[in-house]
Amino acid sequence: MSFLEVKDLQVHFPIRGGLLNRKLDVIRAVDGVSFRIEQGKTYGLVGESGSGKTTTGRAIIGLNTITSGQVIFEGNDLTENKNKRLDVRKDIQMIFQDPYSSLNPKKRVLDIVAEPLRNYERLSRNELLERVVDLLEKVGLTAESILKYPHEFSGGQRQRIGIARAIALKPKLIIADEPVSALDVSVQAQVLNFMKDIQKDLNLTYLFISHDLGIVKHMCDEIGIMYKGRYVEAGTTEDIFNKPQHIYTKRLVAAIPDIDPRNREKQKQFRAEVQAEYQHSFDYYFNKEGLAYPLQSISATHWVAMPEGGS
Amino acid sequence: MKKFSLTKLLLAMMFIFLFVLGGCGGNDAEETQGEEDPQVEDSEGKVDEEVDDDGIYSIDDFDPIASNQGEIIDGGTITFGLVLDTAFEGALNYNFYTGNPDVQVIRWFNEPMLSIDEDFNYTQDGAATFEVDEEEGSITFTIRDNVNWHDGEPVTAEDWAYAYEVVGHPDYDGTRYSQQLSSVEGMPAYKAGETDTITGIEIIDEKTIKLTYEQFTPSLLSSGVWAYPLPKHIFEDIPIEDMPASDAVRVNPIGYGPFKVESIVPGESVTFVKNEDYWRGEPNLDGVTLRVINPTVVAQALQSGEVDIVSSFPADQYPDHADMSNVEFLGAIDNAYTYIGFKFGKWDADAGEVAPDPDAKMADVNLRRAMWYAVDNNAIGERFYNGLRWNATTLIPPSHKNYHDDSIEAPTYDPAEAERILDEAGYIDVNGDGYREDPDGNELVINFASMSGGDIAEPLANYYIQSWDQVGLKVELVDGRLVEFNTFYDRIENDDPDIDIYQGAWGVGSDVDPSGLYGRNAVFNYTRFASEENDKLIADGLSKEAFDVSYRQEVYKEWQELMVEQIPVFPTLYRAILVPVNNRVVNYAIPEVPGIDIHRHELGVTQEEPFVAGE
Amino acid sequence: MEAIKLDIKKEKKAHKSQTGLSILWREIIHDKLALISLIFFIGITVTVFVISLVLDLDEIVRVDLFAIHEPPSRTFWLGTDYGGRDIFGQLIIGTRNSLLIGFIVTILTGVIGVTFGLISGYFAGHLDNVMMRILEFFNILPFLMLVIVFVALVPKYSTVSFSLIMTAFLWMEIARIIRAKALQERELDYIQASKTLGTPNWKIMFGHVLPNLSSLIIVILTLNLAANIGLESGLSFLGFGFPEDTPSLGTLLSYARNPQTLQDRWWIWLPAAILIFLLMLSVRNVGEALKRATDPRQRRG
Amino acid sequence: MWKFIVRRLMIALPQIALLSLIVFIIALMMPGDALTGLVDPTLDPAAIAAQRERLGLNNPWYVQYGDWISGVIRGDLGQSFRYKMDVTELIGSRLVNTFWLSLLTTVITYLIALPLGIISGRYHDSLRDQVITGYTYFGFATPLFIFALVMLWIFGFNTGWFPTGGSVAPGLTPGTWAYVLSKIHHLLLPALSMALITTVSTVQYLRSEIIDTKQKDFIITARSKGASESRVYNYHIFRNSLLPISALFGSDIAKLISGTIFVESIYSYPGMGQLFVESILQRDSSVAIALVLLFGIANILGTLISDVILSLVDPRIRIK
Repeated sequence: MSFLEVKDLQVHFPIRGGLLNRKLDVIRAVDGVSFRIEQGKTYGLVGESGSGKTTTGRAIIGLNTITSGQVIFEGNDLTENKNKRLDVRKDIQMIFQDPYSSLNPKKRVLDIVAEPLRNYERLSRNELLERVVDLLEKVGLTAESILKYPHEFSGGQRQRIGIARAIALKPKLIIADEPVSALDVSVQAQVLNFMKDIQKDLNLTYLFISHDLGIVKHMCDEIGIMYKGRYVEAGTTEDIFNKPQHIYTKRLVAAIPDIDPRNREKQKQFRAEVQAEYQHSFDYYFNKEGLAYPLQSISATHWVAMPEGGS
Repeated sequence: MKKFSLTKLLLAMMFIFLFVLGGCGGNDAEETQGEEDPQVEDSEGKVDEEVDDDGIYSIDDFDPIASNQGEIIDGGTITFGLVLDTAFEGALNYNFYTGNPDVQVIRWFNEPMLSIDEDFNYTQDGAATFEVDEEEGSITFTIRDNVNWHDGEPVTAEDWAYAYEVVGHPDYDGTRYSQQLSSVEGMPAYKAGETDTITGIEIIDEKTIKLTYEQFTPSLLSSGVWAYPLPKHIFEDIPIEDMPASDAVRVNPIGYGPFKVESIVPGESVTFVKNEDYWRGEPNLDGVTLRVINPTVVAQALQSGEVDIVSSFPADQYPDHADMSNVEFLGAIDNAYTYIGFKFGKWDADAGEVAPDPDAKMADVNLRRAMWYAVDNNAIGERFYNGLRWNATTLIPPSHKNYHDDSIEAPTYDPAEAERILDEAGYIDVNGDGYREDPDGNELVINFASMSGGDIAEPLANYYIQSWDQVGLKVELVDGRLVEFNTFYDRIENDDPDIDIYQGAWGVGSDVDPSGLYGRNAVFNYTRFASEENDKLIADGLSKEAFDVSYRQEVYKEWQELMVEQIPVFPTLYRAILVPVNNRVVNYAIPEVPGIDIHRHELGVTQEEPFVAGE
Repeated sequence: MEAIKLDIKKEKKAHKSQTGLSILWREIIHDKLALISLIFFIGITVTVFVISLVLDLDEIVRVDLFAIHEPPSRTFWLGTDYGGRDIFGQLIIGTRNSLLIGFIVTILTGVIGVTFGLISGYFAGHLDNVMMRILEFFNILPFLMLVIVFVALVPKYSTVSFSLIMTAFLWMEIARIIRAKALQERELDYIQASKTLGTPNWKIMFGHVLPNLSSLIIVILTLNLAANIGLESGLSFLGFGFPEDTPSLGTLLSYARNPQTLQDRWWIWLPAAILIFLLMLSVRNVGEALKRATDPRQRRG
Repeated sequence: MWKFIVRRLMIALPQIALLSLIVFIIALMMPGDALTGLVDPTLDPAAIAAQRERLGLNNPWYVQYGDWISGVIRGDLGQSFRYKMDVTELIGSRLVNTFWLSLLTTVITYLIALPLGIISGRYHDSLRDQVITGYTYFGFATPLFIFALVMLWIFGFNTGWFPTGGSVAPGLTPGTWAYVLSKIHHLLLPALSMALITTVSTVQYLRSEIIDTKQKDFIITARSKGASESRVYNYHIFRNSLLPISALFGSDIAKLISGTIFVESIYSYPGMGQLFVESILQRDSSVAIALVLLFGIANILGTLISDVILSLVDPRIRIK
């Protein structure tokens, strides 16, 4: 039994219109996604914006309605009924992309971090205070912070508050939706490293959603690449970065900037190759509607979306 | 015949008109819901009105006839202001109108067949003359030869009979089917749809009609006859139920009066031109313009000469305008009174008579008398109405000078006496809350209904409550606010148990017979009071003996005394009518005053333009 | 922990200064007109409420036949009306009643409108659709006429029933604005975050979204207050006001329908007219200043 | 486009249906029924009961509603208790008067609002603007009824320039010039009183709209391209600011309705507003009910029109 298993997840958004405001069509934001995550690992979900990665994350935690498919968390099917979802909600938490909008500007840090505790645990005022201060210290903020409002903090500090809030209930799975993309590059590494630290401390599992392969490479054990709601490739970090199979993955990998000047030439060449392949073999990798084919296993850990019978 | 209840009831209604105190809102706009047969006016003292130092006026200082004796110029037109804060309804026919405003319009172009003298009795001066056959109980009317409709057609006996056929028809849904019609023999059966002909009506020739009555009473000859012919040649093709809304009533109304309708702006104004063929002679004026004028702007319109005459003038505005230089104020005693009524029981519809309840809250005459003693109507008249209304004593107002008995001693303001009566009768404050309890020691709260409308209505009602409060009676306004006119009468008529006492007003018809208001079988006997003495006196007043005036006077004197003793209601105020007239107008008399030998065709002006008040 | 607790109290003030409400307050302080208006308004409110505690209503609305239409004098500071009743007392009580109605209606419409708008905007989707149809329906009702109809129908007519009738037809504008704001707000991540943290919807709506709309609500309600104070007087003027033993500014004004009163007895209606005028202006001045504060482009302070 | 209009209509129709239902319920709550006005105490109670039965007044409410609504659709609004004539006919005569009053008021409102709003917006913070803003400022705080009363007082009575009541001078023949002029003469003062107050919000709206537009990019672009100042205002800014104003038109209908109720009572102008107040005061419920229904429908059509205008002006609205 996997820690988290997503089976053929579909999330559709209706397009309404016409005289009676009927459902005319659907946007298939997530169109048959399956993956599993092992406990304690970090799973990266990568893709350009609109690829459905964020929707996948939100669907797992319940912010988006699942059209079909299953999300099985520690053996419980979260899609089965709502009550069960409530039970496991405290085990799954989320870190949001924008630390500015994800913290209620009218609330003090104390209230923000205490929110999940108040929902799930009956604590006295002092216990609560203690816990919050504890959490803040864990994310590297001082106890005085609790009476401040979000706008009094920098972006990085805010994201730490967001993390403190997310870990308050000692969750098992954290869905991190582009946790650092809104931050300055200088702060990014700091936050990422900090996330890694607490992962070890708290035995956390991350579903790490990002469009930045560089960060994903740094953070993740396994990676899934999404394009237009479907997987194009999935595998270990090793698989993806060293043996990209799908042309889409290759292009992503090729686009990673490499600061090492020694590799510059090699990089340039690789890019040119990918570009060339992309030009002539696009139709091979995508079906008529420009969508990816179903995944096919090419190794025990590596899957690629290929037409039937492709290599 | 004597099919009692219904007939009697109708009889009762004969000389009454329901008085509407400030019915259509605004300034005491008085609306008579009935025929306009007014009363006599004693006006010997032709003193010019004088302003007392304290701003209190007396109706004795007014005259109902314009004093202008100037020389009448040829032609000219005047403007008549119909004082109303709404539009007039526009049912411009005696057989179909519902409210007094319409009558004010109709009077200019039509008139009843019969005229009356100052004792309310029919005279032989009208458009028709008559002969009475007391034995047979019939009257034969002869229409004058020169009485013609405005379109030139003669007014015929058939037209007159036609009015009876239409108003008495089962399909007729108006409000004019009254005692005046139903007392004619065979009328009730016709109304019920049992017959197609009315046995009591006989057309003798083109101009002669004979009406036979089921019961011949003294009341008949004082406006007991429906005297409003309906031009058959115009109406016969219109289905009866469509008549009230027809053009013949609303757009091109027709009559045989001194003026003809030229044009109508619905609800707003009517222009009249003279009817050269008027049977009394050609009118002096070329025409008359009638327009609705809001009570709030009457004074200004008079000052500027915008209107020459108005239908009535709000009494509360009088003190400020008494010295208006370009008009003369005419005045007369109104044949009406306001009163406080006590509820005694319910109307028994099956029996067609009132059913007094001996256990009613107001059943104790001492309580009623004390309440009469507790209010200071003189002060109300002087303070609220500047003397233009004054303390009333009996239920026959002084406008009926032959019947009003001013020697009767009615209770007047005396709070100490009120308290004494209450103490004696056992109304004592036992629980110390400042209010008296009833003789059994139960809490006594008297619910008082009063209607909205007149300007003074609200403080007046509050004043009464205060006065009763002062003698320890707890009186509360029903619903905590004044009740709108229609709702008010709805509730009073349906004997709403939430109402113990109410303030109302009655117009007394030209005949003094009170059976329609206080008779056992009268629906309008809103208090539901009845007593045997009362029944007897009312019957006596309508008996054959009562054709003798002095006998009748004696009966009604006794009846007035009885009412002061038994107090089913107590009258509060008598009132004056004020009508300002521009100084250029000659030969105008207050139309509500009967028996004045001045007719509208004689109306004239002394100059082309109205006088304007000097600054 | 004791130390922290103390800190909470101490620091509360220091940090509050950055909230929305304080911005509103700052704007008013900076706008002299608004400040004067606010002081005036509060002054009038406190005055009438305090004085009316001392005044005996029964005595004021007592009809006195011997003091009808008295001009202002030492006994009757503002003269008397046609029932001989003291105008000054009526003015005080009347202002209190009018303000009270204004407040009640404003608060009730606020509560209903905000709740309605919040629910509609927060849940969006089908519920929003249905609720918007309801709101639109209320919007197309001929407000004034229905109020008049109900006023005529209600048997016991009091400040409370009057306020309820008014409220029934006046909550829509607030609901609409709040709903639009809530629709925007619900898309923000902090709302999503609260959901993932297991906070129930009602708590998110009232505990999280509502505080973020607070300054907006204050602005709308202030501007509405001015309009609501005016409404009652209009109805009284048409003859659908309170009985005279419940004086209000509208009843006093309605006496002006009598031409004599309008021309010759200014003391009856003019003070009430001026007071209404000033109250409406001052409330509006405050409201406009608050509105500026919520619109950063126009902010002064 | 047509799709939007059809959709919008499909919202309006149930609204009208619901409105009629509510109006009907109110009618049931009102004291008295179609018979109350007709009942004569002399009539036999049994006959009255039979009449009630015949008129269907004893039927369950939904049957009565069906009867009533089918009458309404055929244009039969019942009988006025007071006027004893068909409500349709009664209202018909008043409708014309109110229509002209509303039309003239609207015309005057915009005649005032457009120039004032434009001047105020164009030269904002100038003396001219301050004068205009001052007017709107005080106009806002002045209750319509007080203002109308004062206008009547000054221009009706003291100067005598305008008539103080009615809709036309007596004795004129419809269709003649004198008749038309007299109508306008009677209309002018009420319309002006109403317009001077109701225009305030439109002026304010236009002003802020123009000030807003002034700072928009395309205006700055137009200016930088060397367009003359008057061209910028007349062509760009005015056009852009006018469109939202035209959409306000629908809500103006609601304002007009309450406005006519006040103004018509003050000027004794025989229109629907005055009729309404009368009918309520006298419990002429069939008339009152019919008027509520008609004004409600007018409101619905007003919002419909303004939504359509808005959608013409701003295609984004349609997508909603």
